[in-house]
Amino acid sequence: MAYLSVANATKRFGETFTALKDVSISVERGEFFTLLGPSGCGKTTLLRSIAGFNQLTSGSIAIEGRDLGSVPPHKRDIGMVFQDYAVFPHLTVFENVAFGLKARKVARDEIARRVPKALEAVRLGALAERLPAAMSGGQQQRIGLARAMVINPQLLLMDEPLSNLDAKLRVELREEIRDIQKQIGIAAIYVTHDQEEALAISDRICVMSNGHVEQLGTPQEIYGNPQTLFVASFVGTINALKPGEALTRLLGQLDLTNADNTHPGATWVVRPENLIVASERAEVGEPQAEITGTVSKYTYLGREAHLQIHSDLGDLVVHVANPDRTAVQREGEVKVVVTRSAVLGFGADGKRIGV
Amino acid sequence: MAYLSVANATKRFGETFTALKDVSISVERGEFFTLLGPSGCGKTTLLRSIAGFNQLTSGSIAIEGRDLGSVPPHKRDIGMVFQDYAVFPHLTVFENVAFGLKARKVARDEIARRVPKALEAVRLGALAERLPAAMSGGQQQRIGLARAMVINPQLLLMDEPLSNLDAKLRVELREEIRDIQKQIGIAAIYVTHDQEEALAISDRICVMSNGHVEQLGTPQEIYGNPQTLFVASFVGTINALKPGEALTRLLGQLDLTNADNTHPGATWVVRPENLIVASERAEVGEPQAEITGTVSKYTYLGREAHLQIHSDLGDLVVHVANPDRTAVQREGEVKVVVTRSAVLGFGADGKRIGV
Amino acid sequence: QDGSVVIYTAHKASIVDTLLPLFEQETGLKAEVVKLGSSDVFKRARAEAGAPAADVIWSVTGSQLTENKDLLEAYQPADFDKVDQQFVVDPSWTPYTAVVYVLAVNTDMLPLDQAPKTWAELVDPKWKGQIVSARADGSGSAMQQLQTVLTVFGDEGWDKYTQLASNFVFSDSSGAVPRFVADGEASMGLTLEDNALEYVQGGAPMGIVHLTDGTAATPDGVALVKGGPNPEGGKKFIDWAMSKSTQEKLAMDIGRRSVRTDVAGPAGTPNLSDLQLIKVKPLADFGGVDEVLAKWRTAIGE
Amino acid sequence: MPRFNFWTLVLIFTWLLLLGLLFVPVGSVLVSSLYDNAGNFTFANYAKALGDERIRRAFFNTLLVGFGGLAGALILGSVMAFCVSRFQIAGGRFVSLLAIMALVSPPFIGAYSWIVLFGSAGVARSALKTIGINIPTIYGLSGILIVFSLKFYPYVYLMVSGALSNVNRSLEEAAEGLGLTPFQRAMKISFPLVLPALSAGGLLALIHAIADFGTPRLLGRGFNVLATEAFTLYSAEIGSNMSMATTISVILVLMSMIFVLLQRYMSRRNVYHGNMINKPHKIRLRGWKNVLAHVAVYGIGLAGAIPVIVAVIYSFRKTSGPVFQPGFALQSYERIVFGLGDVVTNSLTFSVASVVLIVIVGTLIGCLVARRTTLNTSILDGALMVPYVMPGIVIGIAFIAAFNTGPVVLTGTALIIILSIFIRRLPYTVRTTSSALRQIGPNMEEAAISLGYSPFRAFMKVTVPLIVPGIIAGAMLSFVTAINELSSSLVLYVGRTMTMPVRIYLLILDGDFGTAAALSTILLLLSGTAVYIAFRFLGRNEQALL
Ligand SMILES: Nc1ncnc2c1ncn2[C@@H]1O[C@H](COP(=O)(O)OP(=O)(O)OP(=O)(O)O)[C@@H](O)[C@H]1O
Ligand SMILES: Nc1ncnc2c1ncn2[C@@H]1O[C@H](COP(=O)(O)OP(=O)(O)OP(=O)(O)O)[C@@H](O)[C@H]1O
Ligand SMILES: [Mg+2]
Ligand SMILES: [Mg+2]
Repeated sequence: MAYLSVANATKRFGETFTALKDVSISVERGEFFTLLGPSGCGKTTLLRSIAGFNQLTSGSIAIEGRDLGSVPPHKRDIGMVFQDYAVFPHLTVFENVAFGLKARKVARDEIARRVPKALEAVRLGALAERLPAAMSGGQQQRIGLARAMVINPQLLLMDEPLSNLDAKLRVELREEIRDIQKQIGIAAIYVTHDQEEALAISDRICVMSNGHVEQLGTPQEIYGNPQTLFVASFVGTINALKPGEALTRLLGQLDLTNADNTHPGATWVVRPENLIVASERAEVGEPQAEITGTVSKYTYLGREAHLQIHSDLGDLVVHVANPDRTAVQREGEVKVVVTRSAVLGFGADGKRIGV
Repeated sequence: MAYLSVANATKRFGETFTALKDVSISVERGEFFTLLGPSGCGKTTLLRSIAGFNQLTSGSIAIEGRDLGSVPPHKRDIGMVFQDYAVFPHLTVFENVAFGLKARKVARDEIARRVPKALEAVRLGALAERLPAAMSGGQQQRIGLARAMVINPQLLLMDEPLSNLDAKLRVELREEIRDIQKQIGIAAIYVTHDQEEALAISDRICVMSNGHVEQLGTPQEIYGNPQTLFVASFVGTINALKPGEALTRLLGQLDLTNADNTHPGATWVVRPENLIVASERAEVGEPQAEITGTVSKYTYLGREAHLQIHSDLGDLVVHVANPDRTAVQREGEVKVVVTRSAVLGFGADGKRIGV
Repeated sequence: QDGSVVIYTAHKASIVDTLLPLFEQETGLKAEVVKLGSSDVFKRARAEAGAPAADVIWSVTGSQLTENKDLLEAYQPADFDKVDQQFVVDPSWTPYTAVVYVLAVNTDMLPLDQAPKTWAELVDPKWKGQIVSARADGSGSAMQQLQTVLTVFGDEGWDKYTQLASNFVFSDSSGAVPRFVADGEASMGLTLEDNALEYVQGGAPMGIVHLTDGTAATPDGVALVKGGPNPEGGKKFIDWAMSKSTQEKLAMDIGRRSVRTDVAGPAGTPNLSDLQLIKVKPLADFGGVDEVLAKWRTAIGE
Repeated sequence: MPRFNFWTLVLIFTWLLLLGLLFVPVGSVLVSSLYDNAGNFTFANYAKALGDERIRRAFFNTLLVGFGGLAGALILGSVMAFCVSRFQIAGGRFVSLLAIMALVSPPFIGAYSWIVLFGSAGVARSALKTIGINIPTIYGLSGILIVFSLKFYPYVYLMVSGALSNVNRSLEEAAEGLGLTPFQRAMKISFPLVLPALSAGGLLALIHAIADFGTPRLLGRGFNVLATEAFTLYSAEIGSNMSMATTISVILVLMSMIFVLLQRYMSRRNVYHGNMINKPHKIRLRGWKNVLAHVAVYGIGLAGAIPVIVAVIYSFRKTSGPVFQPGFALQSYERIVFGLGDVVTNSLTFSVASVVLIVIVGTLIGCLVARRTTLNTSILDGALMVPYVMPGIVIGIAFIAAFNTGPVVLTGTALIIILSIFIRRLPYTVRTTSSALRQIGPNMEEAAISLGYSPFRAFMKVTVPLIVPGIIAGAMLSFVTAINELSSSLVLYVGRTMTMPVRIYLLILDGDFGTAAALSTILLLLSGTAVYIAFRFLGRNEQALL
């Protein structure tokens, strides 16, 4: 049985606005579970409901089968990182982090041991005696994170805990979070708007949109096998191929005509990194096709570059890895190779077309 | 002459803590200028000084050569996006955005035209009549952005304006920002913790650390030609090669022995994406070497995968593009190719070694 | 303006409302009244001494008038010869009514026949906590009673008063004494006759005892303010206040004792001549205000 | 810079105001404590006061009742504020109304009502005795403390509940998430965060408790405090000693000033900006907790309103002379009908006029003090505390002395009463405004400034709307206290300018409790209506008043 299970959670604000629609998820002990979705899709609402700060309109939440409906938040043994930090302004950094430990009657010397460790973990060791008002946004965010982690809660709820940190620190901290979480075997629910982060850190991801669950699965499943058009376009980027003669011909070359015919109004997409700017064809043993177009924009991104290519399948974006090492054509006519497995189809209802 | 110039700006908080040390930057009209740096390095402090909300301890700020020292903030014609949003809680979304226009005595019908446009731009068109209290974190952040952009200020200051948004929306919105900025030819200073974003969007980037400027340059310069070890490691990731016999041998193979000898205590690094897991050597006409190691960790990230490889040059991270399309070895012994230009050397003072 | 007289008074509102219309009718003058507590009248007058606003001070304790005679202008009203001379103290003011000091008894708690009749009985420790009194350092009437005790007992005065004081509970003002008695907060109270009379007439379970070993009667007075804006009007007012008709009204309708020898006391009260009135010795005889107050504090145990 | 000019003008204006209406008049009175009766300069009064055993005891008693009353007011006020701002209380508005009504307890009637109920022959006490419960009388120290707690808790309640409803909700949730029970959370997070408001409310309670002489005089039974000493010396018909009374007043004022400065020192370091967006929810309690919360809130509210309730009931009792008779009648009302219109009109015009002045001037000064912290404004802030702690009667006397002759003659006018109320109540609005302002982070204003609003306009457009509830609450407090103002108007009134409290006071002096109660009831009705209108005015935001 799942450690935490949310069943058919619905939350209405006021009369009309439904922030959560029939959401069901379950999280195992030791699992790192991520809520991913666009701004305003209900991630915070769901997290707050689990913590007990929001009353669900309907549905239930249970930990180890025990319904939480009547358990007040302070008895749920959760650690929560708030989107707006919620750092106690009247306490120093140290006192902020020690706060939850004191509530748990942890011995003084153990507090004196654990707090500095937690502060080190979030790289705030040197600022222990400061008051939050004299700290930058990212520093305050880290106080909130240390405060929630130090108590080793049964359930760690994190609402965009790293949004104001640089990539370097983010990577370091999420490794810390993961390590601690795995080590003491607690369940963690992590809210992020960052797809890459979600893919990198999660055991499972729940992609939400507009208050409902779009897809629930491992990072591989979410990225590699998106079940809806929304997931495909939200996690990673896609090129939607422009319907028309050119598309029909392409699908023909890739042996997909059948699938297209049985799904009127289908959308066919391909990920930018699955388009290969190359003269030679890929070597894999599957159908492939060539698209010809002209480069209309070149964007340099360090480890990779993006080419925007104008073709009769629409404007296509192509990601090129290591632009510094490989000579990339920045202008003029190019050829782009696409393989059959790189092309994903979605029906008019947004659901994936099995091929 | 530069449009905005900050000269030798120093800001001390209290007696001891120096948040800005002798910072000098200049921004041209129409330029998109980014401040990039780790949490707590002084980005917000610099931005607030430019806006006039912080008094510099020493140094000066001028627009078009006119010193701003005695110009109060409201006469500086700036649009500012605050890190903590600073949305007016008593005004609806529409009123929030219309706020700055009213100060400029913009006609009522023009307000009625421009505000909805700005709201559309940040994808909040449907929520115009809501109060901020009923909105999610990311939505509030977008109100702040729309509010600052709609007034077409001479100087747009943005403090992590997209930190709470998902990648998709971030990309969309930063394109919007850029478009508007270029179109009306204003200068923009953008604070971000996101290296990729900085590289993607900026005309020039100023990398800060600990209150001082590390490097100032175009994205290419920053990423491809980092002048300090800090910049190299902060923008993108690096593998620092473990000093020892293996390193000496490698540098020998790459014709770098000389440079190493003249810089005692130097650090040699290579970017993960410049390491190639391959059987065949790269075709470029420069010295290259091979490192042998075993895979110790494999992380899937969608468009790419990270391999951690244990070798006698230390643990190396290698980025592999398109792991779904190419067969990546996930275990056992691998060979990694490195070229001479991929290896960057930094002296004991952190400065780049010219080779 | 012309024809209007400004009067500062400590009279009750109800009395003012009854009497003043008569004044205005009879004299054609307009009266403008500022009603204040008896001690506030002079505070006010003194603060305004530079440019006095009042013409007349009406019905204020005689001792206070004497104390502040520098603010007053001597005036002898028309009927001065009819005033009982025992109440005349100082030429700066004219006695207006006589105040008789009595013991009020709550007859529900203490039937009148069991109530003490003399100061000597009141001293008995069995009345501990049963006698309400105002504080001598706040209320002029309480001071009068103190002086009465001192006068009655002569050399033993302070001892007796000390014993008496140990039976006291203090009220916040002299006006509150009969209310405390009427409410049953204590069974007896040292108060003024007219105050107690009001309660008796109002139907409260209250009886009045005139102590037989010494009852004090002191005058309230009326006086002209020095440098007031309308001295002529002020004089007319004093004449009116001392007139027989006004004094009769005062005694009959309001229940206060007249100082005129030709006006009888209020209904239901013994004649002044039937009471064991004593001539209370002035404070100066006991060492002056400060010394008396100091001794008083010792006596009440503070 | 224009902002500099505007605020500098306000600053200069304020200093002139204080100079003209406070320092010059009051200073001359206070200086009189340094002269003996013969007019020689001397410290003898102070030496005497300090050397006097009795005054020393009064001094300690003052501290005792001050802090005892403070403790009670803090407990009652914060419990009530917490329940009302965090839980759904049926009839929450009514409770607030009760608290405000408790402030309208007309002078002297309050303590008397307690005696009526709990005196030796008190109605409630006797009733309890018949069912075998013996409770002690209300007299003595414990009685004073109970009455003070119930009398002054509304100050704490009004200030704290406003602040509590501005605390960032996430902070409380964070604490709860970390495992604190709601009670612990309130103690460790909620109250520390509203400490400025809590201490401001507490200060009001403390200052009123040490300045109140009516209650100890009536209930003390020999328990003396500085205020009663001063009052006795001042008001004694015999042996009154103005300069000694002033000396004790000065001691009292100095003592209050120390507390004022202490409070300012304490709360200066604790400025936490609320988050105006993420405001706390009110929880619906269930079961016994719900019952408990309601019992607490209504218990405190009703107990505090007892004097008022007694006064209302007594106003309808049948009377004969000063004596209450069984049964009910409208006699008391009939007796006040004569001339009622004048006093009502006077009371209303004076208090409305002074409140309008207070709100305008007070808000400006409050902002000056909260937002432009310079040495000058800090001194100003301190100076403004003088009328706060100055006994009204001293101000009244000073006004007469200053405005009876000389260049400005105001005695006998309505203006002098309005000005005296104005100067006495001004600090309240300055306080409430500046404490409301301190709740709002400067970032909102900065946002507006960045959008091109001058600091002044940014302030008007953003900050003022956000503190309007605070300002209105302050204005209401001022109104309620202004319409009840007695001590200075008593000295300043003339026949034409008599106000309701003055008339009530005089009726009480006459022992005419029934009539006084009737007039009090009308006063109550007026105050209540004003408060109700304020409620309606804030209609969509009932939290505002809490
Ligand atoms: N009022 C203050 N008093 C003392 N130190 C301060 C104050 N405000 C900021 N600091 C310190 O100054 C440094 C720079 O702060 P700043 O807010 O500019 O950082 P930042 O670069 O914006 O960081 P972040 O990305 O986390 O927002 C931080 O180390 C912070 O702790
Ligand atoms: N109190 C409220 N009343 C009405 N609607 C609300 C309220 N709080 C949130 N919402 C709406 O509910 C939706 C979900 O909000 P939520 O805060 O859960 O979003 P989120 O997924 O956390 O977004 P973000 O990434 O921007 O923080 C949003 O569209 C928001 O506008
Ligand atoms: Mg959110
Ligand atoms: Mg910052």
